[in-house]
Amino acid sequence: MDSFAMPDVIVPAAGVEHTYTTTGLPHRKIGIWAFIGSECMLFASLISTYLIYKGRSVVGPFPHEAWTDPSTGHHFRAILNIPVTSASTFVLLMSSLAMVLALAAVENRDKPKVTMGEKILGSSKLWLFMTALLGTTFLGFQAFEFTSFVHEGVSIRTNLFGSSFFTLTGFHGAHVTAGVLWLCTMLAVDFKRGLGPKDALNVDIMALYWHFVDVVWIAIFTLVYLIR
Amino acid sequence: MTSPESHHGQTAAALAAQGHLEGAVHEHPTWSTYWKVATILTVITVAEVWCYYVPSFVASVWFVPVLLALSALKFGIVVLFYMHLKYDHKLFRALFTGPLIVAMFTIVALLFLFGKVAVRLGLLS
Amino acid sequence: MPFVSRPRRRAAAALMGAAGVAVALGLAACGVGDPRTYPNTTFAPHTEFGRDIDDLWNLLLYLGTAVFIFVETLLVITIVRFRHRPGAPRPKHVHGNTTLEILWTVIPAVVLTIIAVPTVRTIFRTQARAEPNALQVEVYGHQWWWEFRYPQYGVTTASELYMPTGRKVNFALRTADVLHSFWVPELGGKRDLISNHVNYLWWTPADSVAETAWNGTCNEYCGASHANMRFRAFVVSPAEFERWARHQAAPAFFNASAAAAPAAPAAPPARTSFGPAPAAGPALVRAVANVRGAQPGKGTAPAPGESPGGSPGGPEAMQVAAAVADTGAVFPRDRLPSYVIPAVPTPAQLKFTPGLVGDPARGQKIFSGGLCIGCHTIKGNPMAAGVIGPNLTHVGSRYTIAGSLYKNDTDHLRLWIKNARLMKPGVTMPTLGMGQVDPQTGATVTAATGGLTDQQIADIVAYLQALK
Amino acid sequence: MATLAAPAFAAPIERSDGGFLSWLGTTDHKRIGYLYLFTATGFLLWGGGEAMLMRWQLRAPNQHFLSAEQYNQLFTMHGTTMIFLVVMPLSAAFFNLLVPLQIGARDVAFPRLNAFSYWVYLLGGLFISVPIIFNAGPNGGWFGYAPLTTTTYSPGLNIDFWVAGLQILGISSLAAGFNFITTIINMRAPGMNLMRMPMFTWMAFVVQFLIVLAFPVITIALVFLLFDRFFGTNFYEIAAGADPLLWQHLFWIFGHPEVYILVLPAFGLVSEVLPTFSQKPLFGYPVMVYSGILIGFLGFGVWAHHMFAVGMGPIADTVFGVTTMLIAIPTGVKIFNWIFTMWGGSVRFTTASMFAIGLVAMFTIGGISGVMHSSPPADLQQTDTYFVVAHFHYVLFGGSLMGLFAGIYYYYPKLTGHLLDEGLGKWHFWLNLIGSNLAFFPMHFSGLLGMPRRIYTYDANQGWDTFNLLSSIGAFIVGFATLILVYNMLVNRKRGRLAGNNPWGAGTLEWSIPSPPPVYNFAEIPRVTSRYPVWDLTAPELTAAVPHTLRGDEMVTAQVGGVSAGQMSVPADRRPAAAAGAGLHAPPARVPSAEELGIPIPYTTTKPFFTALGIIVMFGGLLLTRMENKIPGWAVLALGAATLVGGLYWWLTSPLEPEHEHAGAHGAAPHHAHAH
Repeated sequence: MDSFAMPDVIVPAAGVEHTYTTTGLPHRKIGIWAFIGSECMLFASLISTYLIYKGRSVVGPFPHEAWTDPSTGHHFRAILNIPVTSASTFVLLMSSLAMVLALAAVENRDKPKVTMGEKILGSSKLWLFMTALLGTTFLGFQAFEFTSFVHEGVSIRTNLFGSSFFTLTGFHGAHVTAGVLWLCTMLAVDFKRGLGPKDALNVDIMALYWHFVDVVWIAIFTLVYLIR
Repeated sequence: MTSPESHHGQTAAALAAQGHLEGAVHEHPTWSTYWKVATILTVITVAEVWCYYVPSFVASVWFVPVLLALSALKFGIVVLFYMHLKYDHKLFRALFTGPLIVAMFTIVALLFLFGKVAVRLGLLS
Repeated sequence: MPFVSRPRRRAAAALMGAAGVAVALGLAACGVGDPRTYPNTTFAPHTEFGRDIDDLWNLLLYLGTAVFIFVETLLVITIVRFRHRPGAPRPKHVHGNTTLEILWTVIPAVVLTIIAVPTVRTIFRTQARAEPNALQVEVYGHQWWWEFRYPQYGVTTASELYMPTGRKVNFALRTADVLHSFWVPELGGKRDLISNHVNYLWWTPADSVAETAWNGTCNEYCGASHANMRFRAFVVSPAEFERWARHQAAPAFFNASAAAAPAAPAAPPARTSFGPAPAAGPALVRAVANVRGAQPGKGTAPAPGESPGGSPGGPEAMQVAAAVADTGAVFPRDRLPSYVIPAVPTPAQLKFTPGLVGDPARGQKIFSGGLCIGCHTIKGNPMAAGVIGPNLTHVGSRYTIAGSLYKNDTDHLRLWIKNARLMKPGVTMPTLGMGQVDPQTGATVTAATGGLTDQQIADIVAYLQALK
Repeated sequence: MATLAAPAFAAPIERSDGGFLSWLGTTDHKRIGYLYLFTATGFLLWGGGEAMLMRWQLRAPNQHFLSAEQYNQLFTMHGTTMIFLVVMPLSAAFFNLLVPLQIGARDVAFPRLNAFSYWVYLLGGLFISVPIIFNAGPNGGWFGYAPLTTTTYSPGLNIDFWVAGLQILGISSLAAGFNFITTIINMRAPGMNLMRMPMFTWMAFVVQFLIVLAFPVITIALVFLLFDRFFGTNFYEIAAGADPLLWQHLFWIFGHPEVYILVLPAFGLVSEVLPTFSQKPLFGYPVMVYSGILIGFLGFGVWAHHMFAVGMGPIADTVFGVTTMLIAIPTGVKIFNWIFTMWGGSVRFTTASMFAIGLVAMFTIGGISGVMHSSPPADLQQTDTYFVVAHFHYVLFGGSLMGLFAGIYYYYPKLTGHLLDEGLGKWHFWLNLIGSNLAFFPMHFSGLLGMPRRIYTYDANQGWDTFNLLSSIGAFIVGFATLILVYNMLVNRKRGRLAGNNPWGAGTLEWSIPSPPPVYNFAEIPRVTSRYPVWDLTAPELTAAVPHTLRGDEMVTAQVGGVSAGQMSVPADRRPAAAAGAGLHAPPARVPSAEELGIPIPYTTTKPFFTALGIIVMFGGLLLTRMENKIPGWAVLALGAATLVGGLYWWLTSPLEPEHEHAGAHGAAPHHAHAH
């Protein structure tokens, strides 16, 4: 304490150093959750638009009803392919399972693994790979769906259904694509130097993004595909 | 300067004193939880698709509410277990549910507004 | 002590300023309801719709003024009374006062409730369904002019809206292109015209306002000439309205029996129907052309009053039409308020050969054989059935042209046809004067592109003006 | 008691170090705030110039100074510029400058993302502003209503610049939003509870949530328009059955929260300025916090009040009318709390406080006219007339801008170390106050007397001439006043009187450190004991009633990295009352550098700049695809994408700052935000 009667500055906090965070939580995890919250509004806008325009297209083809073009007499069947999409939905759900297993494996890398089951479950490379593979499979389904729709006569320009459907599912597909690229980068790092508990945050953030993309698809699958 | 360990310890102590770590308990679900969740998700998905293929159910008033409820259930399960919101810091729950509520409200309001237009025109014309 | 006086002077200046604003406000407020000074005022409503809004407005204005005076006075008192004085002790640190804070949450809530209740009642009253026997007016917004159709009378007109007093008018509002908004400030609130929607609006012009005219505007930004999308609203007595409507419903001919009108209305529609014309488009033009080809010989101009064909009013209407061609079944010119007469100057560089005299018969020929009929309809000239531009039947009976931008007189009409795009930015109406430069394309008009000489334009104008 | 942030009267750090590249690569929140401040001021002159041209045209009826097309581009760009390039970035300047200082942090959570936000803003701002010089500026209004903005009715590049430009600017705002949310949640110094945060930081916090929730909606609306214009989709294609109200709803779901995005930061600044110049804490702090949150939340439930004339039906009109009225309650609470902050205080009339008082007075008028059109039937006579123009200029000029001006006069010394000239400031204030009222008050009359908005000309004999002439005179007075401000800022940037740490005798944390703050802000992270920690020190007897923990309950460690950080000194004349407005020429004292204190400082890096550049080049390429020959367009687009991806890669794979001296702590604390 020096001689001045009135201290000039705020008392520093004891022992608080440069890496201090208020909540004890990492910045980036707060950032990704804020981002996910923001994405909720993005997909809310897309989904609302699809639902608002549902049934407003002046020409077919339509998602759930067959349609005959009055000018050409050409018959279009209902466009949406529920069996294929159910399969792709299942694939995306399973990719989320693979993702949580990958995260668990990264977090528990240093734990001893004895049994074969433990070794399999504890392999972050396997589960990251599986996640990326399932994500890619989902994208494959979507590519198949898009090309077959275009083949059947619905493109993004055809009618309101086409525009809103392709834009909504396309935005989702773009998110999945970004996720797959992220997964591949992470997998490359895993192969290069191995991912461990200190990387858990990075994998956790990626996983949050991936699961969010999954829950968006859960909403899309019901609202777009199943509800007629 | 003190060692990193003691620094960390001090910081944590200071934080704990302020109650900052409240709710930050980090107990993770186990592998078996993950598998169980996956099974439940699959079952719900199968149920949803099954609903779609039962014409009498599609025609009933329950079709849309049941599908919405099932998908909300799936949504919730993934968010709570796979995204760890059930176990994670309450801050994350707030960061997600706040925007989600605004988003849901916006969707509902928009659907009301666009549905309402048709009804009103019917009344007036 | 100068240090003390400075803030006091400033506070005094602030008070003076506030007082000045208040006085100016008061002075201005006295006159705003006077339509002679402020012809588009919203403070002197002439319909029940306008009065409903005005009642709400008065409530809002009184409450708003009270709040304004209260808050600003409180603010001025505070900064004067609690200004810094040298040597004064530091103020006490007060952090809040729960009672006060509850008070200024509850009092505004009460004030807002006082506003909300009549608001909601007015919403439901003014948006109720219109009476079925109301006068139906279909309003179509176009870039940048207004089309008015009276389906009960078979009338289609442009830029000039006629309404009888004492009868409910139900507007069905549609747009042919982008969004517009329909507004006559003296009559009531506005309503937007939305593509793929039909909007409704109704009001009843009060009995007390017979024979006057107001301005209407487009209030939704709709592109280049949004500012030039105006119209006139005439309110007349029910009898005058009937006369006007029957006159407008009748086919229009110019009163020149000597002229060999090439196209008599040989096959007028049995019932003058103004159905969904926009959809007909070019097909209708072709159909009319075929009619002419099939009946080349019938070229006798009908004498006034003898015009064949039907209109909703039948023969009686024809007589009326004949009569009013001269007497004018339109709003009397001498009673036009000055504010409805456009004062918009024409572009300085646009000149017209002086001294030309137009021949309506020649004008009709040029009109019927030129580009005009691709866009304009004239009931009574079967050649002219275009639906892109305003319906020109009885165009001679209107006071304004070009979305009420210019006076409908010889000079303006001639210049308009010569180079419309110079007179009103962005319009579809092409530049037609020979040698004129089209300001949109930069191209010079030649004979090959359908250019017209000044004499030809004068003839067309004579023809149009004859369509009383 | 030994540890000190810095001496009280450090000489300002002159920003001559480093030159151009140091600015291009800066990640220092204060420097980025500085860039935001001057860029936005430049755009203020630009957008103000657009207003002057319009007011010259409208000074009298039937003028032809401007063509319809020129006027339409001007009013579109005036709105777009003032909203996206002036008020939001001026707010962002204060977020950048103040949020870390007010919460006791050394920087924002993601310094490079912060630089990225600024560069996207600057380049996107140029992208959207420059075309008007070539008569190719956006001309669909800032609201861009479809179908006017579709290629059917607007085939030119004008709207393309607007759509692409707003997308670009949205990226900037969103990135900043995530950044500041994280910063405010996670970088508050110990003791800085949420209910101790300065009101500006609180309002910034609310605004960031509004940004991250509102901007995705406009992004999607713009994506639809972009797809319609470039890829032939049908979202706003009338012939395909599209509904133009879709655009309007999506736009206003964004647009109304945007209004609060524009005004809440100004509210925050005023809530800082008024307590300081009243020498009294903010009245009813908790209520001010809750009302801010409530305004933000309700802001998402009132959007359709912009659409009462579209025919939504009585039920929707009622719901949105009533929610709009509700929002007036928290707003009124703020007004009264400001007045009662001054009540019983000792109000000093500096330029900053005069602007703050001006906001209270002017925003009240805007608020009252706002209630007037919350009533849907009444709004039918008001919407799309000059009455609405008057209303939102009272809100955005009398509200946002006057608050931001107050902030500039108040915080300029903190940013630069030099005070702005008070004499010029008062000229600015009075001319601004008189001019803005002369410009905007008559608009109430011209509107209610029937004058529509967005018209480039009007006819004579309509009863509007006098009001328009007054508005034009007022507008030019405001323009002149703004030039005084800019002159003041430029001249006193380095030559103004020295400010010292705390020239105004303020109570919040940012005033405890030198002006301008050293690059690390706080030599040691402070421990916060109350809402007005500086007042706790300077006038403890007065702050006794402030909820705060007592000083001295904390262990005080000694040295900062073994370096003596300077001396404490509290000269007698530093008491706030005496120091008011008096530039204090302090003896130069040395501020220790970050290296001396062992504080890691983020590297200077141009990667965010190049990443931002990639985005602009991509959109430029997209616009080029409208040419006959599509190859150059796609080539430029690919080039931009490559720059973006490359910039991002190098950005994400390079470290933010030198390894901390306690590198070992990173492994132990994996939550340290190392990347970004």
